[in-house]
Amino acid sequence: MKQQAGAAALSPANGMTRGNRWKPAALKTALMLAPFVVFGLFLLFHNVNPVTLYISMIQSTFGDLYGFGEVLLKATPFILTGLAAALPAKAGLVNVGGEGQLAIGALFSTWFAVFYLDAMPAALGIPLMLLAGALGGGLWAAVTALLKVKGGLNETITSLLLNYVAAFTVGFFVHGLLKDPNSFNWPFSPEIASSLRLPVVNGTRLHVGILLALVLAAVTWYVLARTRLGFRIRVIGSNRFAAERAGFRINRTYFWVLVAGGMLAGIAGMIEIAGIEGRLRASTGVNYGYLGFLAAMMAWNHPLRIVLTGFILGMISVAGNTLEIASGLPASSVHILMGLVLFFILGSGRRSS
Amino acid sequence: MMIADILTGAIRSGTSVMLASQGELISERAGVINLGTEGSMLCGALGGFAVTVWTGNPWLGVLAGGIAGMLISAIHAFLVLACGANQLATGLTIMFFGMGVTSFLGRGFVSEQIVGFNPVPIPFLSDIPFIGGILFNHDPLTYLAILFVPCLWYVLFRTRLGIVLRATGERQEVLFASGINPKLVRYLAVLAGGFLAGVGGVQLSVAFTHSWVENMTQGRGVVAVALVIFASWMPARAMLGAYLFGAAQALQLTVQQQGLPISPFFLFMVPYLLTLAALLIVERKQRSLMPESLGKVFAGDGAR
Amino acid sequence: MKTDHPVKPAYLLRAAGLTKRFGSLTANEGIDLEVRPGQIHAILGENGAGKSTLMKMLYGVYEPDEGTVLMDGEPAVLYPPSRARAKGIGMVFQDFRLIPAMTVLESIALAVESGFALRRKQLRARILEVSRKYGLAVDPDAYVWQLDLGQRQRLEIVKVLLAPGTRVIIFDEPTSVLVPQEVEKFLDMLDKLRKDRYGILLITHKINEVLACADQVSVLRAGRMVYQSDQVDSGDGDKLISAMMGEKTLNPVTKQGMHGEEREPILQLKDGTIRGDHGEPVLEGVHLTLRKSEITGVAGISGNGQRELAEVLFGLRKLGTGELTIASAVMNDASTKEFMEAGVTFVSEDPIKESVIPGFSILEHMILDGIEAPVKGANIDWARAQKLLEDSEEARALALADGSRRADQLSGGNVQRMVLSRALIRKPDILIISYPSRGLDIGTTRTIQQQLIELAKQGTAVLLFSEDLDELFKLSDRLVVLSGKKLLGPYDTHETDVSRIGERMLKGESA
Amino acid sequence: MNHTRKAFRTTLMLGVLALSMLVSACSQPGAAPSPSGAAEGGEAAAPGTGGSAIGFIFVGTKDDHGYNQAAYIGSEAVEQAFPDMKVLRSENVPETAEAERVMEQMIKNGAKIIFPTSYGHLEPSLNVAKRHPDVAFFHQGGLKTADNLGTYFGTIWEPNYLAGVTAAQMSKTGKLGFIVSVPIPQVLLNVNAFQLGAQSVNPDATTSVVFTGSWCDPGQQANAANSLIDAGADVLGQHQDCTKTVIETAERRGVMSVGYHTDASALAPEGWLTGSVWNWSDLFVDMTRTAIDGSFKGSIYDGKYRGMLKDDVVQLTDFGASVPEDVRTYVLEQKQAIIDGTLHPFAGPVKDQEGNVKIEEGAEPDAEELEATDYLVEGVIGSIPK
Repeated sequence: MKQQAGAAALSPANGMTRGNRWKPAALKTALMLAPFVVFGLFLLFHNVNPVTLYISMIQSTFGDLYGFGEVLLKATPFILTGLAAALPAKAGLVNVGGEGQLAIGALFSTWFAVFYLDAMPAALGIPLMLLAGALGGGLWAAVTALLKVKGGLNETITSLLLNYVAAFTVGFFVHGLLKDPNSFNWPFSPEIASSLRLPVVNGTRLHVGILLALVLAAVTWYVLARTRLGFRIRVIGSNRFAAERAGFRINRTYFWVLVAGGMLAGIAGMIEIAGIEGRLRASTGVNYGYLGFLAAMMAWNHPLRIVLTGFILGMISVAGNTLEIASGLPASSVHILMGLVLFFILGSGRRSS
Repeated sequence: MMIADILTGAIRSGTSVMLASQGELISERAGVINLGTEGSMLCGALGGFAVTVWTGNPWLGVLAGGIAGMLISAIHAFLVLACGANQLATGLTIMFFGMGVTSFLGRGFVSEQIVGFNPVPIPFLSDIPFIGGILFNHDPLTYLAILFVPCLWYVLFRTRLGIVLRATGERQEVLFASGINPKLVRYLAVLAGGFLAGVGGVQLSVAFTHSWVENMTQGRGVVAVALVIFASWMPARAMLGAYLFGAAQALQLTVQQQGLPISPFFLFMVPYLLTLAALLIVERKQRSLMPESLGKVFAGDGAR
Repeated sequence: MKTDHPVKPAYLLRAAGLTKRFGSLTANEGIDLEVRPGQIHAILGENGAGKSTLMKMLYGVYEPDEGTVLMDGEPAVLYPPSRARAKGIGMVFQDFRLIPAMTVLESIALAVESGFALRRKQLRARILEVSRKYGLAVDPDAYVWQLDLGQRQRLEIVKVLLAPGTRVIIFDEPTSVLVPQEVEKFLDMLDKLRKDRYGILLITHKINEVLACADQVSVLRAGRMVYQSDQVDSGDGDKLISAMMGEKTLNPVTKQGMHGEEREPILQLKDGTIRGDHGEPVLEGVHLTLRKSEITGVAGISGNGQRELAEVLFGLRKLGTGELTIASAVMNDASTKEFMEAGVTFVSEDPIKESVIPGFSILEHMILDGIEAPVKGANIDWARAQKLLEDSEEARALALADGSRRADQLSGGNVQRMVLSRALIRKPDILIISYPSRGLDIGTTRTIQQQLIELAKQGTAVLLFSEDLDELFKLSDRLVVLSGKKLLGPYDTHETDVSRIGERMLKGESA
Repeated sequence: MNHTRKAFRTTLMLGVLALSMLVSACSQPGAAPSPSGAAEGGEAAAPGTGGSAIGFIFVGTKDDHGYNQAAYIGSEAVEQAFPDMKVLRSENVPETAEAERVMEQMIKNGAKIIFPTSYGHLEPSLNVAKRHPDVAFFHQGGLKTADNLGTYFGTIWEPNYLAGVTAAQMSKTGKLGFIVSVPIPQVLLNVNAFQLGAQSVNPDATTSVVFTGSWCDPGQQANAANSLIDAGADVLGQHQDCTKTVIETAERRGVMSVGYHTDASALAPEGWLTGSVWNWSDLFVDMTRTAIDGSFKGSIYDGKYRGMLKDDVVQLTDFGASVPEDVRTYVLEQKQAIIDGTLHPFAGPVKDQEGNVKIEEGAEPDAEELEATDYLVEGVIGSIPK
């Protein structure tokens, strides 16, 4: 009797495991499609045909090189700020400060470009400007890191608060010390020298920044997955106590991982300036840090998957303009679509294994 | 005179943040951090404004705004509690989603006019020199908001409901033994938090500015979240923090009118820097006061 | 064979055929059990015999796979705990379910009141009444974090007693947190409860307690009831031991006496002040010397500075004042890494929390600290590391699981094995080890104890923290006692005894 | 580990894809989206002709009771005047390179005429204009032009001067308040005009200026309004994109206000005095027609066009009920004088706050000169944030 009961109890479980083989894939697909279905219903409600709209959205992003270039252009900062969140996350830290680190990176790179690098040849000037961006982002992250390591303050809170401080800092500079003297008081910096602009692909605005982002993603992945340094970072992230007891210098790692994250975000800021904007404005790169954080979340902080999730977010952002122009819906609708996509992805994820 | 003006301004502009921070405090006391408070405030601001437009009754607006804030926080609660999603990421998403939804739905309301809440000086009390003008010359929603703070303190520390709530934020497994479902408590806490943040939004749109403009909260929701930590999860301290924030904003304007050569951008930073400084000072204390399960969230638990 | 009394059952609770499985593991099989009013029923068993599982079924934490429970003559469902509580079952857990940030009164209100209001005055009066009646001194306004383990246990008991309708109380290894003198008081209280007709289930692995107080005894081994008796006589000790151990033969732990010899000191702490997590002094004026080839045992009620002391000796915590030297090098400001380089190894008291890295394999844990990581460029040579682990004698002696298994999926005992073999492989000059036998069966415990003795023989200075006085006396050459912010001793193991040490644990120097 | 490999492969593929596209694009210059065909043809088509759509981009929302609403109303006039053309609109377009993409998409959708309506859209417009010589751009407020990009604006300081005149005559305290965003020339110009107007009737009148740092933050606007009122101001003016909150707050606090961008008298039946507003409709329609006709080049619109009070591009709204007849008469006289050219609001001497003469006695600066204003005039309280 007992044995039979046990067997009976076991069999449905077996059925479950068998079903589980195809279920995840189907479930995943459904979860990817669901937000678009929900958003489609929303569109129908506003008398917009979702199918034609989706087609035009796809056309505008994949239809030609220009559109595709725009997606990659958008994805670049998301990938970098995503890495800025993911790298510290592997050490168990939550860096929500990509936003401010990007802004300060942009500020530093512009400052250097305008005051010191304007006469430099591209081969020297661009790398130096890149370094300046990384320096800025790194320094800004170092504030969070110092408060964490020396002051014991939680980095989530401080990095979040410092985003606002960073935005005002940029505001201060573009209204003051870094204001273009020829701008008639308009709050933006002078334009950087054309030799400092990143090379652009013909017929698009796409510049080499995306390659840099891809390389940095690959490097981040390699360091984390393959090297002893990465091993240490992961140990610290998984169990701080264990790492402490293994003689690792936790605080030192915390500090440098945060700074490295800040540098990645700072590089994103530099790319925005040298690749697209050409000058610093108070609104340069606004929200890119937060979206990068979400890209990292969607990718479970996996550096290579961030390339993919950054691309997806870039695609949705670019499609937003189509949405407004083609359907008359306000551009903000794309935030709704983005929110839906994120909800479904975040909701479907278990705690990572 | 000037000080009184600044303090009056502090209460005027700090009350929406204060309400949101009380809501966030409830949620965090139960162990859930909701960065989407910004989204809840926006939904509340719009919902409250819209219903006030339709019905002409600002009290119905308060109710509607609260419910709107609650509804969007329900998404947060569901994703975090039922799906195990990362609290910080979900909160951020709620923030973006709230911006999108409200600016979409709110388009028609930007030019609407309402008869919202107006200051009602309390007889006699408002005549007290100095204090009277600061404290007793506000709109009814502001009075309610201030009265709410001691009530919340009482509930948290003098009733069993408060004990249950706090226990949920500390160690939820303890509650199972008492036959209480901690998940339910968390749901309710997040919803209550969303409601209050929504009412905070209503205060901004229906009482303070009588306007709806997209993204009108301008980061006040995020400040509210920061204030809760600043306040070591104590209602009165959160109120103090919110009014400090309001005072910094008011001071900024006063300084300008005095023609002092201080960049407004530095003054804009003041509330944030003040919060950082306060965190640094109270750090030792606040770490021990932080609800245990919240500490796990901040420590990146589930962020991996 | 007992017969049922349909009219008025003589028992409060009767379980029949309880079985619980976890996957392929059968934790409990066919357990029959009775709890009678005014009687103490002791459940004896080794660690891992299945006592906890049984108790958790009776308290409704687990749902039995098979079997029934009768209460008041009727079948009763005890799952989940709220049902068990409603039926009058209370449990005093070993790991207290308490919230440090709450006061005693709040903790009790959470558990015993219902509804949303709180009648503080009334509740306080009830707390004081119960604590007077049973000698359970608790301060209703103290915060839980301020309480020592004995006080926390009393709080738990008050909670159970104040819960409406409690008639069966389960105690899970209650004396493990108590010093010998407190144990006596505890047994007195049990007697009062017995007189008040409570039914008591006492889970323990200490035979002398069973002999001292139990009315009935059941012995669990490997998930089955192997011995049950309605009578307990003082001469039953051997019977019970053999029932607990079964056929297993144990290697006795042997240690040669070495008293009198002065060995070379390697670690010295002079006039040290050690601070706690909030900067408060935990230990003051500490003088401690560890010597080569010597095991120094640290006795004391837990929470008296054990963790802090151990952390200071491994660079995890900065020494407040005083001087710490290892082989005459000053280590006051040294990092953990420098302590490791100076030959110190540390096994922490909570290896699951402090040593296990989720998602990492055993091998990766060994690389982390233990086996020297073989390097290939910037990378780690995992194949060679695996080989090194397989060749390790220490790992084999402790029957360490396969290196590729994920450590976070191991049982507590296996984690302990992993951590210990890692420490032993390092062959440290100084080993600081906390609670080595926690969670292990007797066989493994003895293996470990023997290994520690061997290690000391080869020259290692060992600092052994333990809550088991027997273990301390068996292994240590000298004992120190932590009590009241002081480190007392050292006392030569051969010149003192358990009761003298117990006295000092409780009362400090004045004893 | 498996996941890692998969993700790695995906990334690799993406990277290769991107690389190959880059390479192929580099090797075939000009192959990618042929910039509207006309690029190679040189003189092929006059900018603005042959399109099927007209694009408008706004920095804010269309119903902000302000800057964007004014421009939006202009776009509606264009829509009515050219029923065959599709009007494409995009709101909330940030003043960054983001705007370029929006304009590119509009061009892809058939637009040959584009109205970037915010100053900050100038540079992106210049970039896009360079890529699309066949598209005509009418930029609002810009100080730079290109072959196919002209700028237009209105001398809104003229009605603002009149608003200052009105305010000072109505004010009891002589303390006026002005709420502004950031210290750009147009903003400073408006503050100065307002103060000069006030001074012209009450030499002791002062204008306290408060910078909110943003174009539309009702919370800060309400704070600023309250703070100015607390400090004794009894007329509030403003230069914000959304104007509703300040006017309503003034009304609730029982002080007067002058409007900006659009007529908001309905918001303040008691305290509304008058306002300076835009009238883009006729101008927009005329500009569009000029471009469609192929006569963009050489027209008044291919450089910097500034519509004045006399052109009816900027207007002074009707007076509020509380403004008495004599004040109305006086202000309207002044208005006529400006239209006739007998009164110039910035006729020298004009001194800055430190007393330095910025405009010499007898000088009458033109629009271009004024649009470089970087100081506040004497009588303005508050400083330009640095």
